[in-house]
Amino acid sequence: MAVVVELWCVAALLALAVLAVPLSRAHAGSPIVYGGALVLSLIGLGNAVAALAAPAGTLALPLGLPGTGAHFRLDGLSAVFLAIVHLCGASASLYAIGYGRHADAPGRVLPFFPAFLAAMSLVLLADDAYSFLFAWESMSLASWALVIADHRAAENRRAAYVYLVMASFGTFLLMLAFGLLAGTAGIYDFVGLRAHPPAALVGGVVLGLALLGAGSKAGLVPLHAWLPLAHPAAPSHVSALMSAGMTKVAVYGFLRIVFDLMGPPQWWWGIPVLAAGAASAALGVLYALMQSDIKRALAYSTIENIGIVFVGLGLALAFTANALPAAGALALTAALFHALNHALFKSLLFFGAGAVLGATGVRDMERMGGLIHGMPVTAFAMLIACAAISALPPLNGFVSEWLIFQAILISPELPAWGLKLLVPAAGALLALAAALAAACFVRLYGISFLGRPRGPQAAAAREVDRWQLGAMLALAGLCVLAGVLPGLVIDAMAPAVAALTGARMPPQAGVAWLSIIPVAESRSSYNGLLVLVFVAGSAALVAAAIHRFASRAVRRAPAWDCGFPNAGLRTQYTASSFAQPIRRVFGATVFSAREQIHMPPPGDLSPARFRLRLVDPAWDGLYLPLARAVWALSGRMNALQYLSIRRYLALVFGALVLLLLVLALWG
Amino acid sequence: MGSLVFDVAHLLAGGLVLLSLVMLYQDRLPALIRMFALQAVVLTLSVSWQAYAQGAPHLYVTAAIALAFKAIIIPIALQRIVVRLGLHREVETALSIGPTMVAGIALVALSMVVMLRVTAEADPLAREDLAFALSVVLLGLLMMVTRRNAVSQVVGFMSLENGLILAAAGAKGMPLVVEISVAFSVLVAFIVIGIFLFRIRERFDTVDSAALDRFREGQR
Amino acid sequence: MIHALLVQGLQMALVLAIAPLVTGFVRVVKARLLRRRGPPLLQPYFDLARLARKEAVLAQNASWLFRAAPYLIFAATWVAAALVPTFATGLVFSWTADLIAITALLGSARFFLALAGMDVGTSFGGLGASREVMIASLAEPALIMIVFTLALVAGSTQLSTVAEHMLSAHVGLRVSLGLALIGLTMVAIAENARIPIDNPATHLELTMVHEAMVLEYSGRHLALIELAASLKLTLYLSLIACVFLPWGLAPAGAAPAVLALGMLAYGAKLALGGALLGLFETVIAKMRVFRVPDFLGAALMLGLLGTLLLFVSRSF
Amino acid sequence: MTAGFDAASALLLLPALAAAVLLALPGYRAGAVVNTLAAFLSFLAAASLLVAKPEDGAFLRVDDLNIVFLVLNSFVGCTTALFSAGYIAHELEAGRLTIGQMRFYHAMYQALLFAMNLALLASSIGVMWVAIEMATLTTVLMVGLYRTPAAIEAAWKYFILGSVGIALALFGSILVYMAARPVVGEGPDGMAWAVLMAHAAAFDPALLNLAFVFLLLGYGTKVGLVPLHAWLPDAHAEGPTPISAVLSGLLLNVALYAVLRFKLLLAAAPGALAPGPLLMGLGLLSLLFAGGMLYRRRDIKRLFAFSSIEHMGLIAFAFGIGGPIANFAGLLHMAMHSLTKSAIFFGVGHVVQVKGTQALSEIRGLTASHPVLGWGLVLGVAAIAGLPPSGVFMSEFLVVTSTVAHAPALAALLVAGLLLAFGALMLRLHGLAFGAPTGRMAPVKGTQAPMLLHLALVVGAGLYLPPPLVAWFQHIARLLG
Repeated sequence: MAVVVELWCVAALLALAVLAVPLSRAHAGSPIVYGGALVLSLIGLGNAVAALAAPAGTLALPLGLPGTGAHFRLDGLSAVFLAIVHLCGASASLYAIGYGRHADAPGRVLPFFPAFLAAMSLVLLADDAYSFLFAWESMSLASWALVIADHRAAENRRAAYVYLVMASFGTFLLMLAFGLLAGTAGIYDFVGLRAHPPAALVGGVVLGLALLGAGSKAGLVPLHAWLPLAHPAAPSHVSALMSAGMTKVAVYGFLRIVFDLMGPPQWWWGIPVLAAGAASAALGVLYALMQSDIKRALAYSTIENIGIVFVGLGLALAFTANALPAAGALALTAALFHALNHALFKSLLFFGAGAVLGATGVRDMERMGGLIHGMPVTAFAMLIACAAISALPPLNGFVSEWLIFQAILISPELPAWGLKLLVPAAGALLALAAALAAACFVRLYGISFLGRPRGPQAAAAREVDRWQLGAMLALAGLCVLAGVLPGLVIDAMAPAVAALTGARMPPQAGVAWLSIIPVAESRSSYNGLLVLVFVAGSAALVAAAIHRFASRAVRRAPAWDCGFPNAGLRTQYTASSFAQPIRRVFGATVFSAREQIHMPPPGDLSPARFRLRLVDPAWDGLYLPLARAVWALSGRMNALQYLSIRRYLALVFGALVLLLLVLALWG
Repeated sequence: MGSLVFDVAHLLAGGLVLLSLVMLYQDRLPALIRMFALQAVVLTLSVSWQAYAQGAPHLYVTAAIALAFKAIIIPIALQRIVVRLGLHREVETALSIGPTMVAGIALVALSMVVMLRVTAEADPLAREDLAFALSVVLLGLLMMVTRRNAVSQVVGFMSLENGLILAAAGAKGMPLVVEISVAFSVLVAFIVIGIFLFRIRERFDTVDSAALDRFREGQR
Repeated sequence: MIHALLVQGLQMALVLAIAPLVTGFVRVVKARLLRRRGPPLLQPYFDLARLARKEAVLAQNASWLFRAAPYLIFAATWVAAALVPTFATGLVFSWTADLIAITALLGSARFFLALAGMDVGTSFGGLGASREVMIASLAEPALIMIVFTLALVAGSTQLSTVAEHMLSAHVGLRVSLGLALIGLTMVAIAENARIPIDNPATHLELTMVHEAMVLEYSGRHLALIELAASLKLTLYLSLIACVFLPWGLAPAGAAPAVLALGMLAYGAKLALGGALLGLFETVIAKMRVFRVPDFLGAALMLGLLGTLLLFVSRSF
Repeated sequence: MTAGFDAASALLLLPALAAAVLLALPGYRAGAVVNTLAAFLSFLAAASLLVAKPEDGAFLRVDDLNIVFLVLNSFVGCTTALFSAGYIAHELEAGRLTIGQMRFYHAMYQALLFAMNLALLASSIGVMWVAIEMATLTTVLMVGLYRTPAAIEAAWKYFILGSVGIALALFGSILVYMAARPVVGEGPDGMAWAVLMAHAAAFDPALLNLAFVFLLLGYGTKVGLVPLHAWLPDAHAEGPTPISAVLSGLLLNVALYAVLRFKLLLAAAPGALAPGPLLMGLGLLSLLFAGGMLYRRRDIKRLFAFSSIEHMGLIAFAFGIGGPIANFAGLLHMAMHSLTKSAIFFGVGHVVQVKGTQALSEIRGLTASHPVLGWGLVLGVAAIAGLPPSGVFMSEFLVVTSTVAHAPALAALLVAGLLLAFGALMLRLHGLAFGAPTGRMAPVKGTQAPMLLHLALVVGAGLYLPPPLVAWFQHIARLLG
């Protein structure tokens, strides 16, 4: 049975984690551990893909919560996410065989990497509340250990701390949600919970808790502020795994609770989900545009993509609640598809960032440039990833966004007014996010890979090893494949979608020319394969024609200097100057950007200084005030620990008198 | 048992409460210690009366302990400490006498109210005794809370303990009363020895327990 | 089938063939309005031929991306333009990409153009790319919202279906469509680097956007990019014509005579659009770059308003 | 006499005998060995209770409730003795203790075990009271062992507050007797658990209420519930670390056991007030207060002392909610807290000896300088903070979910408190365990096995609880109502 195979994979990964402790001292330890993780992830991947259309398999073990036991279940939804996670795991392992060789302290990474993979799989397999939260929190713990792997840098410690607290916050909220679902009877297994859906009001609260709990893990605005700290702090293959894999597990958690355990949705459930998703999509990418640290920019872009996924989920909820199951299936498929796509290209992007980091030693884009010369293959793979995440046809990112737009276009059929007004606004934000994402990745790619090197490290960068290139090229290939053959993916996800929404998209397998048709052919259709063929064909055609009939001569010359000779490297656009127009459009309102330019008076030869201050409003408006409040409160309370013995006795005395008074007045 | 038994017990217990209030009123240590010795004597009488009334000879042991230990040995020891540490001046109270007395009266009232809720099925003797004992306990605690001085806190604690012994002796047939009184004597002895042994005055310059807390090193 | 393929092929060839003509026509109109004689109508063809024959001069550190980009930009634009019905609906490959996909194809072209602008590492390239993505980041959502409006009216994002729906009598006059027309025109102006957003005839650093990005291109590469720009202009004019002036479009499987008629109508529509564009550009002044967001923000709001009106009114 | 009763007496005789021997034994090495051995034998005796459930004796009583505490206590007592052997040797080398003090220490250790076993085994509330007082006194002496001003001051504070608590508890016990006397008659029967429980329904409810107030405050002082907690941090910080481990791991439990006993009694009397809300209130207050206090700690042992207050609050809260799930969670949490907290104190003991300081700001990067110790501490703190894979996670899961079902608003407060404490513990942990190491780099002396053993048990419990243990806990949970 598939679920047994998956559990054996988990067990083997855990064994590998234990084994990694002694292995990390050995020279060959790193390839062995990553190689093992690669093989296990591939086995799991194959198993999950095979389980996509299979009936759900369950298994109960006498572990975990007494009385309930540990229940595991592998159904369509789990299989979709297992496939995504294993895909991320396999590619990260492959990449790390090369990348992990240069780790300073392998002992702090090797044991936790397989454990992290195992915990993620376990979340997806869990079929009772305790196992689910146990695995969920273990996942946080393992990834926390990876975030703090480079523990000597103070900012990493801070990132890890914020991350762990936020992870725990999310877990506690989910615990509350499960508590509400479990009710006084204390039903913890999902089978029982499914049989007892909560009352309407309780359901609303559970939805809120699940949205906050799973959303904080996924990085929804405004709880996202930990994510851009934590994801980049880890080693790059782990960053990829966190951004691409773990956020999907969070999405799965939301799906499992809200779509599966809570019975039929209420009409308004889509509203908060849609609003949070749209806000995350737009704000996430705007933040990403402002970052000059390449990994931070990627982390913020994760927030954007999670926002897109949640918009899809919100639409699916709204449709399903309002008796439009087919539309719900379309929205849910779009969300799942986007989750897959994001896993693919975000892994690839982090791998690329890791390769750059390994080759140059810098994460700051302002010190990169011209890497396309030294690292052509990496640059090629990154180009595909950047195009894919910018939702450009014929790559995969476009397909899922297109499907979500198609779902939005069905929404006038929704009866409720709130949704009617919200959905187009969400659509506009989504379109804005897509366009800004393109801007963001033009900037990211253009500044770091194109132009001239902005520093000696960038100039000396050399291509990375074969393992890393292999992982990157494989993912790039998958990005293209998912883009040109989306019908396969949609059909593969159909069983999972059907189980949650009660409907499915029209089968795509029989459509001529491998097109995809979300609703009906007269309404809309798209064919990635033909777009690719047409674009490639016409480009080839015109190239051939020009080379044949016109000129093919090439001459190298200095760049045109507009009459200003000796244009130094500093005259290039920088990451922050590239973002300046957009910063001026959105910055003042969204993150109170402040630019200070210190221009020396004429005749003064001192350099002009430019300083930019950006504030993440979630950090300044939510995290910091809370932290300050806790600190101030603890300061107040702390005074109570320095009283005299007499005062302590007075406390005891006071408590006694109070209780006696209660007895006297009550009794 | 006639009403005489009840009246005598009542009178003695009431005397204990009264003495507790008087102790609250004292603002000089030597006088406080003397009042405490007097309270111990009254306690001895009360316990002896209970021993007689209940026909429980072992309570005489408790009475003897109370007399020997609390009415004689401890007061003498405390007196010595006071003299040695030069404390026979005013008692430093945290709360001035007036409010303390008001609080004391309120506590007595509170203990009465609380006890009155207890159904009358319980032995009336025990019930009244308990009300007084509770008053003594609360007043003892009040003294510990309102005095800054370690010696007067010890006295407050012992007065509290007097209330306990009163209650234990009043509980007819209660086992282990003697053991408890012994245990408490040991406790009190520890406290007194503690003050003596660690020469808190020498080390901290004052027996004021607030000073102990001020002593702590860079915790803040 | 053969007929349909023929129409599709004809359409591809047609847009490619007339795109420089459209550009030239607008230039002539503008010159005449300024009482200049202006260049010959066919000047763009001569320019393209001349550029194509010249050798390409590459900056010393230009990468493979720089050389590949013109082909990709051209191909993406051409494919997009070929999918917009010009003289006939029912193009055989129209289901390959709907209106959203066409928008995204143009986005792909822009993506590579901006990257190419940054490849050489001069300040102009970065400047142009930076401004271009800023403009696009507003123009694209505006366009998507307009697409939403159209799709909601027609119940489809498939351009052929939209055009057929517009042709049918029961559409009538709708406020949303009016808003969409204005919005689409504004987006078209911005996307084609026309006045008041950008000036295709300037090389002044303060105002350049599109020209700054292609400053390093020469020879055949420049020719392709120029041709792609012309194609894009043609595409937008065709789009407006197809959606808002659908009269004369030959239906699927129409007889050659009807096709010819459609082609005539198409020519007339292009001429009208080009003339209006020339007129507009002549009477209006160029905007400061940082006024552009206001302009495009207005377009975005128009699109959103149009969509919202539809969402609300359809339930009545 | 059955074998079980022998085991129960052995639990008292062994430590008493050992205490006497240790007081006489001159060499400290032999003392440590005898101490460990005696503790181990006590553990075996306690474990034998599991196999052969004894009958009630005249003075001693082994029932389902105290058996848990006995086994747990004697186990932690045994491992702590093992840890203490290495710890004390180091203290002697460092010159912080003399041979004489050492002898005294070992004797007191066994005396403490004796007192605690007696408190748990006693069939009379009076004997239990005496035993708890004795346990308090012995720990007072141990806290002041170093004779530094701070140690003496901590002992003093502990002593005074503890004495008042004891007095209040005694008054409560007398009141219970008074309530029982009209029903069960005079004499020792009025203080025997079995008799009390059997007749509780007929007791005067008002008197029982009053008694519970005093007992809760009296024994609550020992449990360390806010606002009665003030002695606890200082006593943990200034005494020898094995005593900190014993205090947190054992003595608090014994006091809690007393509170639980009386809660049972009250629950059996229908007219009396429900003790649940009181326990929940104090528990929640402790949790929230300790959670806030954790942030400003500068001393590593005080930090974990406050964490003990927090967990005691959580346990009290769980028992306050009541019901089979919450009671089960409370028991489990108590066991897990004992194991984890003592493991943490073992680790802290090593850390303090290695670094020569208790100041948090001077301890950095332990995972880099002392991997086993550092990661052990990380695991321990993660476990106590309620992260999986530890049994604490399971008990917190059960407490939170069962609270939500009964009182959602309280659940929100509870979660806020837990999160508050979590944030503080993790804040300190990041400083302790990570970053560039500072201070002395001396290797760890003494065995780290007790710490690792405890941690292994805690992690194991999070994954798998043996069914007999579960059945047993569930049985007690039902008893607790």
